[in-house]
Amino acid sequence: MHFVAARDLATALDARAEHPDAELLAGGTDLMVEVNLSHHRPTGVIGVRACDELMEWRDGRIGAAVTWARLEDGSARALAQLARTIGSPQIRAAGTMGGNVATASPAGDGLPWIAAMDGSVEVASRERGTRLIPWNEFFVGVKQTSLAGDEVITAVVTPDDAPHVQEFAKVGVRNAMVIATVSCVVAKGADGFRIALGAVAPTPIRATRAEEMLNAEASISDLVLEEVARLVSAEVRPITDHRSTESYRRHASGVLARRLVERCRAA
Amino acid sequence: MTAPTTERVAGVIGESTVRPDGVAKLSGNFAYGSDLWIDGMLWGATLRSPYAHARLEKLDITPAVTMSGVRAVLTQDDVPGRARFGQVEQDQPVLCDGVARYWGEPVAVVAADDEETARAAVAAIIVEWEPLEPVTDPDAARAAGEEYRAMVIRRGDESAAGSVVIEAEYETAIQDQAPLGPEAGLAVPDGEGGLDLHVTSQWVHIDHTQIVACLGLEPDAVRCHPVGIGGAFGAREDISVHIHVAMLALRTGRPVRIVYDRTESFAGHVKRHPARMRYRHEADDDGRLVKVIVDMVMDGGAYAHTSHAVLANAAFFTVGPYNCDNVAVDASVVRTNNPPAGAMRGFGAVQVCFAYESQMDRLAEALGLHPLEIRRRNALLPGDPMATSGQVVEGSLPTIGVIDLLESMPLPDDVIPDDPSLLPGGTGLTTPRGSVVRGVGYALGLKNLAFSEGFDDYSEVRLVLTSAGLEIHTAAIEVGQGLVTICLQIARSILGIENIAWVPADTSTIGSAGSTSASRQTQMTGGAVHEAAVKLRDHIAERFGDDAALEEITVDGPIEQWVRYRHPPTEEPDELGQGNPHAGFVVASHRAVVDVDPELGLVRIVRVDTVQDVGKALNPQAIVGQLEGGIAQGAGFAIMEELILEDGVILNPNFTDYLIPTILDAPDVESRLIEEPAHWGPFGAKGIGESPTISSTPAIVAAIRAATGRPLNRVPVRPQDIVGV
Amino acid sequence: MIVDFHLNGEERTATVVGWESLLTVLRDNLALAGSKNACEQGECGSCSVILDGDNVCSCLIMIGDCEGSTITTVEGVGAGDLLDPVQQAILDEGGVQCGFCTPGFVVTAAHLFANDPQPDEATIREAFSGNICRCTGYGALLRAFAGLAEDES
Amino acid sequence: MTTVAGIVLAAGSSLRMGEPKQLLVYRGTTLLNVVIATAEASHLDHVVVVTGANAGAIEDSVLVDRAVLAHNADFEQPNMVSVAVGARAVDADAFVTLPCDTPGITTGVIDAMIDRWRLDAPWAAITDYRDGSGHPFLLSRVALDEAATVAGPKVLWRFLGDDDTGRVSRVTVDRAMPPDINTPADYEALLGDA
Repeated sequence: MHFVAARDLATALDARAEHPDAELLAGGTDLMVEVNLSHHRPTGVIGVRACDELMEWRDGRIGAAVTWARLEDGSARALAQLARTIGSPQIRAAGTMGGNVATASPAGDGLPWIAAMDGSVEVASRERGTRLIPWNEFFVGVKQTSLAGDEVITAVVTPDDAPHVQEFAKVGVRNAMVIATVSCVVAKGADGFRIALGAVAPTPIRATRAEEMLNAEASISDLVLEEVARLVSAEVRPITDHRSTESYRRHASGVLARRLVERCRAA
Repeated sequence: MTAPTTERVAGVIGESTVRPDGVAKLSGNFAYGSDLWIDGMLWGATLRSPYAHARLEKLDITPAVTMSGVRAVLTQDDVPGRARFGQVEQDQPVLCDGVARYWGEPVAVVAADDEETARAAVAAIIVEWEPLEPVTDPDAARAAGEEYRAMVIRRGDESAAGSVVIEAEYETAIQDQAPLGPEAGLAVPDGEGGLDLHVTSQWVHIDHTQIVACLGLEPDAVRCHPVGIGGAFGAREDISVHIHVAMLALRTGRPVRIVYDRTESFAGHVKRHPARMRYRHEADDDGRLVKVIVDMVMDGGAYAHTSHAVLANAAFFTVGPYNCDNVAVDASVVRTNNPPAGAMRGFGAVQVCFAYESQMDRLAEALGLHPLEIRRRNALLPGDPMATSGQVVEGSLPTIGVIDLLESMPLPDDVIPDDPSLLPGGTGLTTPRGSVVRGVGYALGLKNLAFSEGFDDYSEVRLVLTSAGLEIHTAAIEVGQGLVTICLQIARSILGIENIAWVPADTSTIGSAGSTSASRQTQMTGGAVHEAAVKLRDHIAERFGDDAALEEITVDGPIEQWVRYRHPPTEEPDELGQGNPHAGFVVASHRAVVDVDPELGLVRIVRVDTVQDVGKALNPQAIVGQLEGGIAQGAGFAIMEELILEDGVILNPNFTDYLIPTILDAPDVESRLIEEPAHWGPFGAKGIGESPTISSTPAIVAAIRAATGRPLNRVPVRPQDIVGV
Repeated sequence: MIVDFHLNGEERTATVVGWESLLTVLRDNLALAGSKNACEQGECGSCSVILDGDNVCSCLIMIGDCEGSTITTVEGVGAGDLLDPVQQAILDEGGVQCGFCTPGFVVTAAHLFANDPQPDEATIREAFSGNICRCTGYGALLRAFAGLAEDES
Repeated sequence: MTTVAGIVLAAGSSLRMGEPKQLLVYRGTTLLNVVIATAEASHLDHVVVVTGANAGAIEDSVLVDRAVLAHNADFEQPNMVSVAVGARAVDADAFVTLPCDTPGITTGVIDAMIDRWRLDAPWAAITDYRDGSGHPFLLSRVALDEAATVAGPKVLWRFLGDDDTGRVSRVTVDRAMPPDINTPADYEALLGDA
């Protein structure tokens, strides 16, 4: 097996271009599960967890190899909140934002935050350079993204005007190491409230009808909050599976959205 | 590759002696089944059915046997002896006999030079299935007469009537033992047609009986050796890798090891029986039970395993630790295409406890009584007849004691915590303090001690006194519960010898110690050690006087003392379930405090307090360890642990989705012990391994009911059950 | 491929395909069976090791990515039968039953107390939230770690 | 002491079977591997496995403990060529033939042949079963060299079976002659007996 430990982006991009079959490896928390279950035998791997450019993290740009352990201590409030719910301390020490984005699980904990921030995924290839893909064009289905075969996810980028008031919540039936039944990020910026949800559709989604209704209201009464919950419950597209039911997920989506709007309002 | 042997540590009964295998376990040097290794060994792997019910249309192993590095690929045609195994009924094919009857049923086994080749060979086998309609509904199986066992219990007058009637139907889902150590075995051919099998087991002698029959060998050709066990909880009372790995070793003439991965482990051991229980309680105006009528069906899955005995436990403990003169129970355990069920901690007493304690709470509510008061009024005590079998309770049973002591324990301050990680939803930050409702619930649980219904239940021990000290030879299995520690303490207390070694014996060197299950080893093997030590002490005193030194006593060589220890005899009940099926009883009480977010249906179990009937506390620290660990499993069953099936296929055979409580979920526990000596066993000690798992679950559900007012007739309680969507 | 790393204070080399987990290599190639194989999905913590200062699940670390890494396993926490204080505390409080999770708890504890000698209870609980124990219900473990934190103060 | 080598004849192209009979599944592995294991379990000093047709697939799957492999590129030629190829691969004084399609030749039968060699070192020997004669044959080094000069098919049979010089010793085995597996029907029957 061919293993390239890329310490810089150029090395990673060269390897990606030259070994189109090679897998990208960051924290390994998704890829290695597949390997351990014998579902997958990589023929080549490009390790990026120690790639300088990808480990950079500054306002508005989170390098793809930044771990959840680092993000737990960040200033983006909802991001720090959600980082703390990912897996376990062991998983957070290894798992990265870029890995979460690349796997694109419907329940990926970082994804609703990106949606709420109206963020983009920055990708790069040796031949075509860097491009920014808006979140709703990047996530195209269950574990499906628009990343091209020669590209590397380099960062998650959020706009300069991304809201600072932001709150996260996640329902799971265990208090650690649990995959989200429903997750939700609500943010309040100059343009009003934004409501994003995870695990209730093939991709992270925004509850746009609820946002429009809420942002059209002059004041947020209990009645308005109830309407937010109702609209969010109607707008999500959850399934019934071994983790929960469609009806519970609808219900919990509305409750979480309502509670997070209240939390944002109080902030 | 040696089985765990024991360092010597000090301590007599009543002391919290540290466990002698602790240092090896803490330093990573303790050898578990999955750590076994012999240079040159082959690696085994298993092909399994992807369907719960399907006909094997084609099985072509050619691509596997012709693969480089593959040493053998065996199917049912290669089973040398009896084609089927099973503890009670021999109904399970060693390998698929043409029809797969549950998901994950073994079809073929491979031995290869390395693990990767073994897995690749399994994948290369050409197999074609014709899926058949699986039977997954236990009521339908019962209606079709597919019963492993049906029991009828009739006691008293069926026409008796109470003034208060509570009727409800309850359901318990499938709980998995989920021991952390995977199933594992290493078979080493002896060059004379036999082999040594080192295997994860709770009872090597019952394994041995089944293995030699299926291998077609004489009993002395196979020796089963205990190995280090990474938890058991019932999962290792039945055959897993045993026969497969032995067949591969005999066929290849090489040592072969099989270690299951987590998914295989979920597929490869029996589960707790799911149950549906229809209950009718009738009581008088004072809350005294007048009549209990129960109809229940348990799902035994595809093969019998220990379903017969599990059903008996469920049926005899239908009413719990309460008096009632008029009882009618109809109980069945049925054959389906769901995962085979068998032993799990509590063994049938868990399912009914959830139902009868829910019924008691409802009676209390209907009568305006405190939950503990209605239990006190009905408490089953020594000298009372069991509500079901009519067996008069012999020895100690402090039912009133566990109620009164529990009631006296202080409740925590009624303050919802500030730290969000201590609220329902935890660090998920779902729940503001203002959305939390607190509830308190109670439950009692009753369990039999050791095996029942006339089973010839014994444990053999051989003590060997040498100039170096004492050796305890036994085939009893330490699964982590602390049996070794207790036995050393017992021997030390009687003989006054500090240097005592535990020598795990294989099946060829000593008779059975019975199963490490049914809360029995403290009393059975502990009892055997006790009896042997007393005999040895008396023998020494007679020959050498009271003060002879060890060197003097053993001057002519080691002195041995063998015993086969039995508990008081039990009987098979009559056709109406009447008689004396049990050797003794143990009772416990639990009080749970929960914080609930009713709107999201999320629960945090704040604490569970317990009072345990222990007979005599031989090692208080070990007892508390059993109580806290058992309560964590009961808590798991109350709110998260469930195997989810679709057409008999387990959808969550992994630790990602089979959720076991973490340290953030497990409740704080306060324990109190009641010491009223049992009428048999060492120093009056009782086995307490199962009690904490039995009544903790209904106590927690009662607390959630108290907080939410929801009926919650099924465990585990899911968020949607609390929300009502 | 050949991978060199620093393991429990020694320079070690492993000849591997490359995609194997660190756990597999520790157990099968290097005969260090202390790290346990309970789930191989990062959901139990039994295989915890300290990798370049981080407590991680060795089942999720690809060996090809370990070139030059510094790794401490349970075998490197104490010195054989001479227990580290975290091990002694677990033993004394009865925090070992079947022991299969124990190496993971030992490694996580060594990591925690090296970085934070006096953790409060909430910190302790969160630090061990990736380590599943099926036997003890965690009470004895919590008492062991709380006692250690107290001893430090 | 003189040495005896077993030569497992596995070069054939299995025309009547329609697929390589060396690779037929038998007793959890291949037919050839069963024969090799039997040979290895006997008192033979050396075991040589001579492959020819389908050598690649056969050598991938072959399981040898102490046996060595030899290749007969001329596998369309009679069996005697394979025996000669096998004999060149080891240093021995006598050679025992073991066709890979006759798994019923047991370790005991092989050892009986070896015992005969040790007793009186015959020029050659043949096994007499209740119902006929057959493999294993034994050839001394002298006999082997002589047989190698004989041309045409069925050399071993013509050379040993039809020998009228009295040089061929008979080893009697009181059991039925083990069948050779040439056709799918033979294979079915073999599996049926198992």
